[in-house]
Amino acid sequence: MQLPRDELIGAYRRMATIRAFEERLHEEIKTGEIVGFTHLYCGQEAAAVGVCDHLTDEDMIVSTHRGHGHCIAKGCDVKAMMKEIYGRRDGLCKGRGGSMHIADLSVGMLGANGIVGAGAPQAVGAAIAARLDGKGRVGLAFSGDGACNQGTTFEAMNLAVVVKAPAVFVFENNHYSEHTGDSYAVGTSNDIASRAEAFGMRAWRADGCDYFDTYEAMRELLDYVRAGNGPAAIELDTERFYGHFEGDPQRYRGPGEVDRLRETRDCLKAFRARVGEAKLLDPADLDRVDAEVAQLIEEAVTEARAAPPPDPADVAQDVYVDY
Amino acid sequence: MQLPRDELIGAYRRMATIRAFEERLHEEIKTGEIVGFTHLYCGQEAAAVGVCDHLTDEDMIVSTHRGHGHCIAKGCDVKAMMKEIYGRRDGLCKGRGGSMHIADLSVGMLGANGIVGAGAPQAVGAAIAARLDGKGRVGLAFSGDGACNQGTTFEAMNLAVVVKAPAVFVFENNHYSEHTGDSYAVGTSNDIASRAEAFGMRAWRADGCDYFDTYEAMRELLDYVRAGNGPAAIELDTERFYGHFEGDPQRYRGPGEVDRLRETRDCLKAFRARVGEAKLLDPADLDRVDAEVAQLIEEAVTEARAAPPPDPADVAQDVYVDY
Amino acid sequence: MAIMNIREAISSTLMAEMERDSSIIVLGEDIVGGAGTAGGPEAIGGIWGTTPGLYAKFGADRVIDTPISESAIIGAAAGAALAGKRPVAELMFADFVGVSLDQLWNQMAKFRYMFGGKTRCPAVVRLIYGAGMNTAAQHSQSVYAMLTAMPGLKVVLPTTPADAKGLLTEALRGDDPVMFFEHKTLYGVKGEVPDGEHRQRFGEARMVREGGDATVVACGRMVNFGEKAADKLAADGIGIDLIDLRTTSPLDEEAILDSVEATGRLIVADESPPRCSLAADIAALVAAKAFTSLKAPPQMVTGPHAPIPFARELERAWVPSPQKIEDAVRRALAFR
Amino acid sequence: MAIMNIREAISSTLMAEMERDSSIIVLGEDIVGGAGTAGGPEAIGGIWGTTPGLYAKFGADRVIDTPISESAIIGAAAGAALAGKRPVAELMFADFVGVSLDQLWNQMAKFRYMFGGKTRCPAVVRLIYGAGMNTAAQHSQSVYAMLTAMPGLKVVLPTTPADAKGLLTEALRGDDPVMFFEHKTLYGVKGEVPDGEHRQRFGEARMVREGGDATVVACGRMVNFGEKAADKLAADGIGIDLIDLRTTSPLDEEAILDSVEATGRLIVADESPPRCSLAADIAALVAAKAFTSLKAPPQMVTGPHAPIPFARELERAWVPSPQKIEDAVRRALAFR
Ligand SMILES: Cc1ncc(C[n+]2csc(CCOP(=O)(O)OP(=O)(O)O)c2C)c(N)n1
Ligand SMILES: Cc1ncc(C[n+]2csc(CCOP(=O)(O)OP(=O)(O)O)c2C)c(N)n1
Ligand SMILES: [Mg+2]
Ligand SMILES: [Mg+2]
Repeated sequence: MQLPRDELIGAYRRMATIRAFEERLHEEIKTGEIVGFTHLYCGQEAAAVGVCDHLTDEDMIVSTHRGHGHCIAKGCDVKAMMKEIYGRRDGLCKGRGGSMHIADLSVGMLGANGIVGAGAPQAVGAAIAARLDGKGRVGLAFSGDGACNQGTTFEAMNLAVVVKAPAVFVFENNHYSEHTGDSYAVGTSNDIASRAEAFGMRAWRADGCDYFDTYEAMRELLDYVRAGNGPAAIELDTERFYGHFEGDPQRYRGPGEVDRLRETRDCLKAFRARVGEAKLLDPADLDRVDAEVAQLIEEAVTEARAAPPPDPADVAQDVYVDY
Repeated sequence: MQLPRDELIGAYRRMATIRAFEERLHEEIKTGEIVGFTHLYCGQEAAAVGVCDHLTDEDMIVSTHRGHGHCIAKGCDVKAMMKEIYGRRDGLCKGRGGSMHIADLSVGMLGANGIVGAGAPQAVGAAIAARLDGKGRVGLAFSGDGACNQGTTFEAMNLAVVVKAPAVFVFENNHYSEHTGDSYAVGTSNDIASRAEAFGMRAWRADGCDYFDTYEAMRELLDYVRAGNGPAAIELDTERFYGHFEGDPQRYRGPGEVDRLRETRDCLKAFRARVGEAKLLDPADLDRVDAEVAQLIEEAVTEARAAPPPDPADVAQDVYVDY
Repeated sequence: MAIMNIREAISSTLMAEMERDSSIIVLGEDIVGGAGTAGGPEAIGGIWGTTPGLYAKFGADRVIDTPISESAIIGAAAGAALAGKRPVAELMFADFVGVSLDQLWNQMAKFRYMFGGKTRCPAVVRLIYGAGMNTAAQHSQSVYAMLTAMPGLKVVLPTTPADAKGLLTEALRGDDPVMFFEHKTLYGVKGEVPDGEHRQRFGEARMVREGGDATVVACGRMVNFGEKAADKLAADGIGIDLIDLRTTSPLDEEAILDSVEATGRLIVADESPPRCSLAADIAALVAAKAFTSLKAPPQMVTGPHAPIPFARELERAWVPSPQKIEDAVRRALAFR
Repeated sequence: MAIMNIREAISSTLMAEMERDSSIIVLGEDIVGGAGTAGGPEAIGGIWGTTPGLYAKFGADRVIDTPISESAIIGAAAGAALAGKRPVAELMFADFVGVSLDQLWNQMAKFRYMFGGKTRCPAVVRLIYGAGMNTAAQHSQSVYAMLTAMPGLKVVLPTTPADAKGLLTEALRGDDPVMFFEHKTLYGVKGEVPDGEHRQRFGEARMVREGGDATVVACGRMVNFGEKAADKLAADGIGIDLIDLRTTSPLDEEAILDSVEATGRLIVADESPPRCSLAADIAALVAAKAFTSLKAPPQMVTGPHAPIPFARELERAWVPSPQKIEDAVRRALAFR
């Protein structure tokens, strides 16, 4: 925990922003104004932020259907994201993508993805590209415990090892793929890291509900990868506080499960406790951040609501650069 | 090596048949009479036979582009196979499939396959089907060291573990996928069995150029799988004596590599030596088998050559059972 | 006759057929739901609610929840079918043919032919498809044209509860691989469903309306949109023949050609981009085989050559609407 | 002007473009060949001989031999393209789109649109395709119709060495994903190739013959078969317009429609099964947009609705032949 004060506040701000963004979406979706599938990232904030806090805009990530947290952690504009989710003309992707397809290449965010497992090979490609420029950049894929059963993910790991690409595989094990538990669907009794090892790469394990644990493991991992040792993987033990998508009745959860998780596995609470005990930050500092974040999200929603819809006449624009 | 005399002779006969079939094809292909891609199995005979000698017609295998050996080991009619490879009307598949697509469901041979990696999930399906009947049958997939990098193969292994299917994954590591070495393309420094283990199944390793070693390992493995313990894998270290396909100039081989392999890794020689030392069979017994096999292959070629071609008018027959 | 919706028609048919035929198994992601969770199996059924109760009734050997591995799911279905069973595999979204195409196209579809007519592969693949729920570019596609193009597959698209039952039963009694398309916006469509055994033959289109002025050929949701267009046109005294293809492979060429021979005008409504589409397929068929009957250029009502967008306004602009079908009919009739 | 064959035109263009533009990388199975063997890298080039010398010149960071993992190959190309490079990925057989379709269709093709026009994905995928070598059902297919149907992809099919150079150069200079089809029987076709920079715009068909009696539209190997048919017909005084599409997406509609407006007769030759095919696409286009010019039903010359068989006699029966094209022209002309 040798992080300077500024960085600590920044980390907290990013996590709190994700939390507030998602909690608010959860409410707004009930109004019916937001259409399509929305998968909330609440509960996993420390994972996205603990990983991305080591990355620059030059490093490239690929994300999943549950991508809001990765986007915010990587630096996407929060208001433009909100507009995108509302399907607005000046949304980050002009309302064409929506929640599942947010991207911003200018900050190295290569895209959320509606196809489970599709991102991993793309991260390897980004890593191959990054290596060519010789600046120690990486290509990084976020994948879930469900995605880790998709053939593309396996192929990507093997390919990365074979070509020694500076690729990073971050497995966020939130213990569910939709309504199925990892103890069922991941053959290796929910040990994902060991699979990565079996493909011939080093793997780390960390608590994805603990910013500091994730951050420290990622520091080591990225030092290793940036030094040219080839790919690496990390399995983050984490939790999702909402359903698979908004609307999920979650009958597969145990009684009181979510309450217990919110009680014991909340990364924001843990962060507060940790920086408090170590007297690194004042609770008031964090309260201030919370207030600023609340303000930002409020504005984002207000602006998104008021923003103009896309022009139906543009439906076939931007299919090609030139055709 | 508690095998009765008859079974020993049978095993030798099957291996010798594959060898003679393939050596003869190698010659016949030069005449230009046989078209398309032909991938010869020479050198790997002990693998196919050591595996299939434990299987009944009720057990089901799926094979690869290099499927002749698996077909013969599983009991496909050799003459009908030859006709198929010659593209004849009464070939095993009416000349529609050719070398890469030989199947005979009546002996549990679910098909050679031109798509690398496609067979593994099918074997899991066959295993799921077999389990329903409760007779201890298995579904078994042959895959190469190249195929073990295909996503379908990984998915199949995980699926088999998850559903505890009586599926068997036989990896024949002949150290090449086309012109690329396993030390390059298999990320785990050419250890395929350990990958299978990482998916949560037991894996065996055996010398695929040694009938007895393969046979014994498979006995254990099949006892385990038939007992309802779920899937298992085996990696067989083996060799291919010819090119990837007929026509391959094999410039990737080391000087004298094939000669050395034929000298030191010939499963037929090893078999002869072993049964000779142990005084289980007389060389004359085996010579007699060789002669019979030579006769069979000679007839197979003669008949295939003389057989009538398919009727072009049938080109669109048998697409559906009913349409 | 019971009244039920398409979702119920499908789930009750699955239930009845599985009872009748012990070789039927179903597999897919979350079709049981809850495996490996505190809630346990069937805590939640599949996200489409088409498979409830199957697990409780038929158990884990016949009702199989799978990991997210579509190639393995379809491949396992292919293998189980070769091995003599009748698997019903679910692709939660038809768009996932992208990650499983080989097993559909190069495996299932070709086994029988490649193996000289000696095998059967009676696998049914259920594909949930279509736009209308703002699920964007990767969860809204109608891939029936791609699969219709593939020899060896049959392609089925029910639009009524009765047909859902009849066509699914037929699929489960037949011996060929069947791609069974379920439009995600049609699950709630209600109608009468014959009691007891009900089979609907493939390749037999349904004449939804008989009007005689123009022929509108459609499938899936476009049939419903065609009905809306028909109502509007009827108000102006224009009567259309509205043909619900029911199956695009086999195709009921006769129904189409007979109608066009009488009307001389063809409109095809197809929820798909335009190129190499079913719309083009039908238009070309008619141009080739009813050339002399055609009194106007065939009208193809499709989406644009663009992926399917997310935002309400954009998705609505993308999908062929009742209005666009109506306009096309009027264009065809106005042609001299 | 140098004389070379299509294989040489492709490999020399790759070489020249990689020299010019350091962002171009190539990847695929055995495109180097010999990795991890005693012979070492480049012991053997790709099985098609289109990538020799690249590894020696540009090294392992730009010329990447991959495991047998087509989804990862295409996915890596997609990612590298998003990341600013220009990957050229090889699918050793076009049939392997079955195991990589998602990355082509739901990823590469859709990025730009889904992301609001803010990204570019300049990936080139080389697909070796076509029948004629008795490689049977899983190694002989022409999948261009499937990919032509997909918004976001461009589809290119050179039939001459000059076009191979011109179209490949254009693909590598453009900013969209391009599916570059190489017919396995055409690699040896020789012809003149312009020296120096040579770009051939997409969407600009090539008028191979100008005859005026009927319009034959073709691509790939069917162009060569069309030439043979043209020669036979010419002997009887029949002159055809033979159009080589060069690219099926974008499509040069104008060239087709202009010709049909003059000839009134359309024949499309398409090495593919008939349903939802390019043949249907072109026939429908013409029926819709040149309706009044058409004097005879459009003739679609395709393979049957069947997989491609192995045996010589059967494959020959499957593939549209010069004779069948000739017959179709005569049928169109005989129509009254
Ligand atoms: C190829 C594919 N298969 C299935 C789905 C449907 N689906 C969306 S998310 C999901 C579960 C993903 O689980 P996991 O990878 O653990 O991510 P999480 O939802 O937990 O973030 C599934 C099955 C999909 N979108 N893509
Ligand atoms: C999906 C797919 N990719 C590539 C190929 C081309 N190919 C045919 S065999 C082969 C090598 C297979 O290697 P391996 O699995 O080790 O089997 P072996 O040839 O050694 O028997 C390749 C790349 C193919 N047929 N299918
Ligand atoms: Mg998860
Ligand atoms: Mg091998």
